[in-house]
Amino acid sequence: MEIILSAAIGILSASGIWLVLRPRSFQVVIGLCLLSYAVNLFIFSMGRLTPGAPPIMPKGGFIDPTLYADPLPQALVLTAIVISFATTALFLVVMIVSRGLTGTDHVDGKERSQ
Amino acid sequence: MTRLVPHPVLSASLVLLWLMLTRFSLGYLILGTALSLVAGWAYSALHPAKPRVRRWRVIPRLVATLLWDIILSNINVARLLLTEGRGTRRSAFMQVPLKITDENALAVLAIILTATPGTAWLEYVADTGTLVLHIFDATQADHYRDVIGKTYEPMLMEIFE
Amino acid sequence: MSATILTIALGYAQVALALAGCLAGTRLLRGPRAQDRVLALDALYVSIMLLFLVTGMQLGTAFFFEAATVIAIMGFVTSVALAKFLFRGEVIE
Amino acid sequence: MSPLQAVPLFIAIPVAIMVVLGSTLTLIGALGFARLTSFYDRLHAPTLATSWGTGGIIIASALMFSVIEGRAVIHEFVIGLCIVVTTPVTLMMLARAALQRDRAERSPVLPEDMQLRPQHPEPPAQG
Amino acid sequence: MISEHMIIAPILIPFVTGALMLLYDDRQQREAKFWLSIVSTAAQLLIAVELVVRAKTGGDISDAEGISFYLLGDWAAPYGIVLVLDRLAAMMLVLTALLAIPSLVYAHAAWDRQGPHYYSLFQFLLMGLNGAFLTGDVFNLFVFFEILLAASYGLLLHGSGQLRVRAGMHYIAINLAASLLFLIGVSLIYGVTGTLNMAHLANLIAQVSVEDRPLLHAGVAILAVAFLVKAGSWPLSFWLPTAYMAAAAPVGAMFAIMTKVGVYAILRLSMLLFGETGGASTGFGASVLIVLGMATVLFGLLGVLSSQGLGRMAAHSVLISSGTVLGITGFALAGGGPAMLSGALYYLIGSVLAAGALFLLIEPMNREDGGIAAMLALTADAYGLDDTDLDEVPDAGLDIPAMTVLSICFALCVLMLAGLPPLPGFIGKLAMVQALIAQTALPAGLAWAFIVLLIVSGFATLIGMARIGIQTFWASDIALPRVLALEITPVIGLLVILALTSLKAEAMLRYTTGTARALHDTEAYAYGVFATPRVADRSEDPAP
Amino acid sequence: MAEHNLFLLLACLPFATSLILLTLPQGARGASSWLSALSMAGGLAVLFAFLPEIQAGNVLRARLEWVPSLGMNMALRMDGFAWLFATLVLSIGLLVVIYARYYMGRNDSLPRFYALLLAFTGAMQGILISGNVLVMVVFWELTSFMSFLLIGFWHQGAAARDGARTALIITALGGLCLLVAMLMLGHAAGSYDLGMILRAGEKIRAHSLYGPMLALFLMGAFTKSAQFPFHFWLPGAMAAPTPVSAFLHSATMVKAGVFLLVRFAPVLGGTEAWFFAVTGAGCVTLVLGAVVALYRHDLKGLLAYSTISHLGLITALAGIGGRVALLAAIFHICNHAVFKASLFMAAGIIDHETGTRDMRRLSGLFRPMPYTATLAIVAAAAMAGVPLLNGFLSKEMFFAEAVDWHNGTWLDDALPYFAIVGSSLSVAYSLRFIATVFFGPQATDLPKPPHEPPAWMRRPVELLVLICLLVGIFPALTLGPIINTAARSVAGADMPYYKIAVWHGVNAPLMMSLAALGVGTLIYALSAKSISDGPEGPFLLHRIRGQRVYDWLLFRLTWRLPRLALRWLSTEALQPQLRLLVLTAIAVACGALWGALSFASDLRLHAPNPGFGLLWLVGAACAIGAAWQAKYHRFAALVLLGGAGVVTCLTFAWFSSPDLALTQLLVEVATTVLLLLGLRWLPKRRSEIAEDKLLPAKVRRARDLVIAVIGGLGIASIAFAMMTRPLISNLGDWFLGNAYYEGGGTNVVNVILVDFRAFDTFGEIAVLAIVGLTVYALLRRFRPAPESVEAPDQQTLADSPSLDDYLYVPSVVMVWMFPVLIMVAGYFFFRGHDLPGGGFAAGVTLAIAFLVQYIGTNVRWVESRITVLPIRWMGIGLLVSVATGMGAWLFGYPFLTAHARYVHIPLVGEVPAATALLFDIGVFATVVGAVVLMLVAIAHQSLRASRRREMDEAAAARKEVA
Ligand code: NA
Ligand code: NA
Repeated sequence: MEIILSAAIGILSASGIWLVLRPRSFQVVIGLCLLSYAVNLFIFSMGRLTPGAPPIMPKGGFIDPTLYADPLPQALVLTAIVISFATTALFLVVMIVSRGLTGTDHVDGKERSQ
Repeated sequence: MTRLVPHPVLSASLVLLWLMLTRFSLGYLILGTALSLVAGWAYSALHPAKPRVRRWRVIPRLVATLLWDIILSNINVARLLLTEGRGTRRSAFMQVPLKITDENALAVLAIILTATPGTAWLEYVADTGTLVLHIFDATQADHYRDVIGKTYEPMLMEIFE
Repeated sequence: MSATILTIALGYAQVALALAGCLAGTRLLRGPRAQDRVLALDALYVSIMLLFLVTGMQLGTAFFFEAATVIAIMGFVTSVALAKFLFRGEVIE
Repeated sequence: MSPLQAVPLFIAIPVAIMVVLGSTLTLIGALGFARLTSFYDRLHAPTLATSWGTGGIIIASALMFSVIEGRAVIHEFVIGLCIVVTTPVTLMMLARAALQRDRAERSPVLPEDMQLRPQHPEPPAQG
Repeated sequence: MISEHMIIAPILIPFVTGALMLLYDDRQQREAKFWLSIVSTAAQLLIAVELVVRAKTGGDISDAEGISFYLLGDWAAPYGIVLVLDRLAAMMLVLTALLAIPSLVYAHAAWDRQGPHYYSLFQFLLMGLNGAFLTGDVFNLFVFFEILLAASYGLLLHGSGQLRVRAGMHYIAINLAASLLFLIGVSLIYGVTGTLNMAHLANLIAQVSVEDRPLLHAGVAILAVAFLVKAGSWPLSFWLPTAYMAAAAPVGAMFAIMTKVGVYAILRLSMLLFGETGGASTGFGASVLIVLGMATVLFGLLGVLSSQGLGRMAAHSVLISSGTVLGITGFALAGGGPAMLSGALYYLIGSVLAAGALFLLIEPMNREDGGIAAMLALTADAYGLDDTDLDEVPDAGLDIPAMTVLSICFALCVLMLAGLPPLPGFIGKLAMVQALIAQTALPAGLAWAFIVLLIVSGFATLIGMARIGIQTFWASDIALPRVLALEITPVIGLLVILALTSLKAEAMLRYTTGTARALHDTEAYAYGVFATPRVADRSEDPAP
Repeated sequence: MAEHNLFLLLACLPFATSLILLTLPQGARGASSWLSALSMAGGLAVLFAFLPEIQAGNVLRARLEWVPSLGMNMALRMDGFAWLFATLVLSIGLLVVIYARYYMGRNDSLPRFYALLLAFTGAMQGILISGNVLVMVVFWELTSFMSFLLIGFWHQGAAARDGARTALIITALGGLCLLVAMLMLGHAAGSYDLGMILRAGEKIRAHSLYGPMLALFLMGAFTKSAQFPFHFWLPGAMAAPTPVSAFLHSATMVKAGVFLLVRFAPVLGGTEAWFFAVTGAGCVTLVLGAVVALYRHDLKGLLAYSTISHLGLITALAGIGGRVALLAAIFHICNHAVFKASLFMAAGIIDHETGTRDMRRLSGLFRPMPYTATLAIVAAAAMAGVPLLNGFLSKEMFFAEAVDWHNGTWLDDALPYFAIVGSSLSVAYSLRFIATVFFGPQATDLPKPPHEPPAWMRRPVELLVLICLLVGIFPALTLGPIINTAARSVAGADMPYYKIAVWHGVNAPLMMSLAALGVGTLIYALSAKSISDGPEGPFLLHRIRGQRVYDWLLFRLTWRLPRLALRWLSTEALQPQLRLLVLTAIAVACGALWGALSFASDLRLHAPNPGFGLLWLVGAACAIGAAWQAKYHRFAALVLLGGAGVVTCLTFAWFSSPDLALTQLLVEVATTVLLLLGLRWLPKRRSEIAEDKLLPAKVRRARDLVIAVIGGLGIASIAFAMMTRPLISNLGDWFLGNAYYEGGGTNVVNVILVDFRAFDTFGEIAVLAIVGLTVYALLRRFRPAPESVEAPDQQTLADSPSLDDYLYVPSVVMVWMFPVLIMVAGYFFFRGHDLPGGGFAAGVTLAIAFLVQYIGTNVRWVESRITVLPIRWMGIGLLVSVATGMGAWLFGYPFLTAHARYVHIPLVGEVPAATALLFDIGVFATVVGAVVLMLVAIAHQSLRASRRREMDEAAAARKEVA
């Protein structure tokens, strides 16, 4: 599983990086989304993988923390998801506003000069 | 009462939905009721007119027919899909003039036709009352025309109009 | 015995659903038209929702249920928005 | 102890059957979806998953968890209900979009009588 | 009781003000919003001053050599999030508030009408800045960074327009990417050490195993890249001049402190983690910081020389100051001793205030005829569907000898940024150079190279600014611009503060020296957090 | 004590006066000149009060603490040298003030002029009397700055601006060098106190930094005193009003440089390096300045180069550094100040009264202005070193030093020749000045008919010329004692009294003087014609002018080169910047990990699940597909992004994070709709970009692909290394153990979010609110691209059904979903603390519920039925959450301290009641507000566009009717 997940993180990041380096603003938006998936998975994986044991506790009794998934990275990812949602939205709006003002969807607001 | 619970049926179904989602307890019931009231008001803000359901007792009959139809068409379509390699199947477009015009009834009909594999609702042209369907197996065209026109449409008209 | 039966059945179901997801995925990638991709995404959503349920059964936990519910209730919003965009060129007007 | 072992055999068998049925139908649907050649044909394929594909699995799930938890667990039916209610919306909106695009392009996929919207029998006279 | 919660006030006051103003009507109650903002910011200033006093003398809640801690949610460190007030944080809080008030007043001249919700965004920016300075938790730092960034996006784009939107897009894209790096870094640190609390990290770092240490270093290094972007370090700073230049003047003024947040984070974390108690990691990254600092100064210097407009030049001068402090941080990390850090901190205060003042001067200095109304009309609603915002064209102009006042203010800014006497720029550079000459721990060549760069950068600033100043004040024969009292008063205020900074240099240097020493001595910070008792535990003890 | 205060008064008086002057109105000419003159006179009075002390050889001190920790205090120190110099400055300053009162025109603001002049005087005086070398640098830079303003006083002219800027740049550069030099000096001497440094000469000369110290010090001194090759700023400075020139060239500014050389000669001097550098530069400057002076046609230009030449002489003396040499240097400083001030004033009078300074036009002025001519002739004679005038005496002393003093170097041997050449040229240009301006035929084509100036404009010149004569004839009676005191204070108290006499007998210096007079006359006689016809400079040399070299260099160094460098070193395009960011991150990570990254010896691996693997095949393919399609098939990319997203959700769920799966799914829906809403405003790319197929584009893509692959590999391997490491004890363990007992909830993630780390959540909702506001604000000013203002293509098709028709049936179901989604939102909200869900999930759900209504119908339909005020929701949400947090204060707990307990309600039983729930309500409301605000703000653009279309159509229709 670890191999699959790290490969997944790698592919998501590589696609994201490639897109972020592209000249069209929409490509950058998609790239940022892919990168945020990759980073969320990355953060998540920092707590190591634990299938089938969500950090939802019984009411009372002793708890062996090694049996449950690490809740902290999950909480961090939740915050990160929210923030990246917000910032993606913002970037998107800036993108369309820029498209309107500059007449091109190139990230520099002008086509590459020859 | 109407002001408080503008859509009693809706609110009741919502409470039921709530109880399905959670587990039954008095606390949940109270909470669910409160929420369903809020949801009911919200709905009535959008849709002050109550959809009138005239005959309740038709509903179980409709559901039973539908379930049976779904099973049959599942088998039918699965078989066709698996044997399609033989290339005998043809699909077809067909137009069905509808008598019902109530939008709720139409929605239910759409649900029925979609839940039944083999028929796909393509478009309903409101000003002509024509329904355009796509059917997976062209040979079944008449069957579907019958089912819609003679089974479901009357039942829906009974319920809604 | 029952555990064995269930394990086999659920294991099969898992692979079958994943495969279904995969097939939807190929359509998602191949298209050819935009409507095919939207339909494929919808199919992928459903496969994954079913996979959630099956995996939940396999592990004996109900914790997959919320995610499945969200897909069931809200998955259509994505598809509807995409479809409306195809039809009208804008989502909200 | 795996929770699966707590399921008695007479429940386990129907559960297994339903699960296999549901997933198989879904798989068949997906197979068709991948193989069918026209969009309108493909439109039918996922409904296998959203009808009895989903149905089988939610019934199995409800059955199994009811037994494990010793009470009626029916929240799965919410899923079923929602799928049944929302799938048509998706499909009909998508289908109509496809229809419109095909009509605009005069696509050969559509037969001649489908190239135009069904017209009103007597077009309303201009006032 | 109030004093116990004073530490969190710099975060909550702007938050509450910002949120409250969302309930106000944006147009009819703008005046009220302005006054509310002023009151809020003034309160922040007062509290920040009080906190400085506390940091100097030791707090009354828990006293670890002047460092006070605030356990949020009453959870003991390292489990909960903790706010840490030390000399450095307190100083930055005061600086923020000092910059904010003039900027606010200035904005009221016209800029707040360029778009909706200016004051709320402004307060949120303050919240983000203050939070970033106060928090003692790495992930919480991320959150505050995001707050201040989000607010800065909003403020940068305030008023829209092609230039701003284009610059804003670059600014946002790069900062989004940097935020992702931030997350990667933080999570790697958590993965290796299992903690997010800075003090806890400082305690754990010496014990990290040999196999884990490279991963930890990678995490911190990636984190540092995120900070370096904010700090405007070369080669990650090309976006900065355009963005700062494009921003509305009062926003540009606030941006003067934005780079310093990045510098602050680097300073804070590197001293805490890789200071003398860092075990095998001691001094990690010092040489990189020195080199980057020098490269940044060089870049800023070239930029100042080659800029045609004052805005770009001001932005590059911000880079110079940022690079200077970065480089000195590197030196301090490499064992250069607290004296130069003290000078750098003092210099930072002066350069932030001066850059702020300069940004406020840009627009009045370049104002063509048409004045503010024309500027507002330029950004009015595109469709003409909404009621225009031009309901109240400002008319608080005072008939002041604009050129004279403007030129004096400009000259003072130049003196400060070029490091010429008698302003703090000179004293700060003097302190740094003295310490660099006197230090023995570092290779002399590097230190001398840095000294030369410091001097040359000041000189370049002088050349560039003199060029612009001569062009603006001497060579142009346009009529005197009309300058509003609301615009010029904040500038004068900032310059008065600068003058005081210079006059009270000794006291301030004493403070910064204490700050630098505290930064070098991580023990008080690293262990103080854990000694702070929860209220719940305190109440269980029989009260003494 | 009184003395101390007087001393401080002396230091502050000019600055204080300057400030007062600044507040005077423009027209206050009389008041401002009186005030300035009184200030100067007051300073002089103070100085004369100090005279007895000074004569007694005492050093006066005063001290104000400024930055003691940096060794920088306002320490004032006055010895004989400083006293003499200060007196010189103030007295000439007084004369300049008087002169300027009549010289400056009606349009000039005299108060401002005097304010600058006094501030400059104060700064100059500060250099002289500061007792701390750092403070000296402070004043040093201040003189640079003030002289910049003075030179540029008539800034309407380009020459003034350029001259001012050149002066500023050169002297400020020197000042910065001097600063470093002083820092080194202080470091070597262990103190910045001038007295201490003056005593630490040996230590300093032995210090390892002596070389650089000397170089930097001389940079400072030479730039200020206009020594070759930094001389060129001084002629440029004559663009200043003449009173300023008179002041700068005589007693101040340039003299600050030589003051410094003389002052520090005992400390830094005495070495060969010093001698060669200082005397060498001095000699070159002496000759070169004189040569150029001879060739200038501009009166002030001649005087300016003469100043340079004389400064060379003083510098050469300082380089020699012996006691007598220093005394001679001091003496010449005074003499030069007197005659040069008078000459400049005379030149100013000529300029003022004739309207030109060009010696080719000026001629025969003796007749119309005989008094002025006489004065100028005497002063010029002093400059030429004619006996019985002061210039003669100090020059004689220079000759004596050149001949008598030896250190055995070649430069030493060459000194007499330099001296003779310099002096001869000095005679020549003085002669030229006198001969061309005052004699010959009277010029007729002058801009103004020449006549004598107002009497008070001449008085200062008269006084100065009188001094020239008095000192020249009775040196021992006039300046002798004080010059000796000054020299003693520089060279040491044990220096014997040097008697300055007019007549030393027939000796080598006298012969040299006579030779110089003769040769000089000869030179002028031979070259007069060719000079006045020739270019403004000696043969060939006029082509290589310092100013031009400087301009060339300055332009290259401060404009062309930086711009070029920046073009190479930076970029304004986004892509390279992002590439750099990625590369930097890769580089630092590699730097930390290269050769050091190790995987755990016992890999912690879970057996791969085929289903999971299969779905990630889809996920990865979707990611790559999205990357592939995003350029031309945005819609496809968007759908593929959705595919990758849903597989990511699956992963969260699979590895035990139901909350994450839930939230990610919800956000996914919102994001997709958002992107779609945005896509409406990105017009289709009509044609593919031709350039894309070309090789450079391919190379760029290949390079980025490599970067992307490396980045992906890197992050994947780091992730793998971390995931397979053994579990460590961490904060998560504590949260697991304490969530229920301490936080009162079983869903640990939620307890973390609303309790343990609620502060993060608190910040997170702030981010959401801010972004919501920003989006809203930005869209208020939205101008769509022209191509997308029109309704989308689909809507303009001939056979297109209306929106209502399209949504006729779907909208029914979508409206049905509204209450259902509200229930679901409530469901997520209330179970959050114990099970997956929570305020955020609930908020997004409710927002989607609204969204579905907007999609299912249209904006007007929805908004005529329900009013959502998203900004209100946000405001209230934020306030609720902060109020909950602050509620803890009432009970004496810190912000956000949660309180959880079970409340017993009859019939219902135990109900959990936690303040965290209240906090979550705040989160919920904020999220609803922010998400709805963003979606609706974008959605409204379509409405605005269509409203605009409708308005246009209506207008067109009206037009048609009319
Ligand atoms: Na169907
Ligand atoms: Na939650």
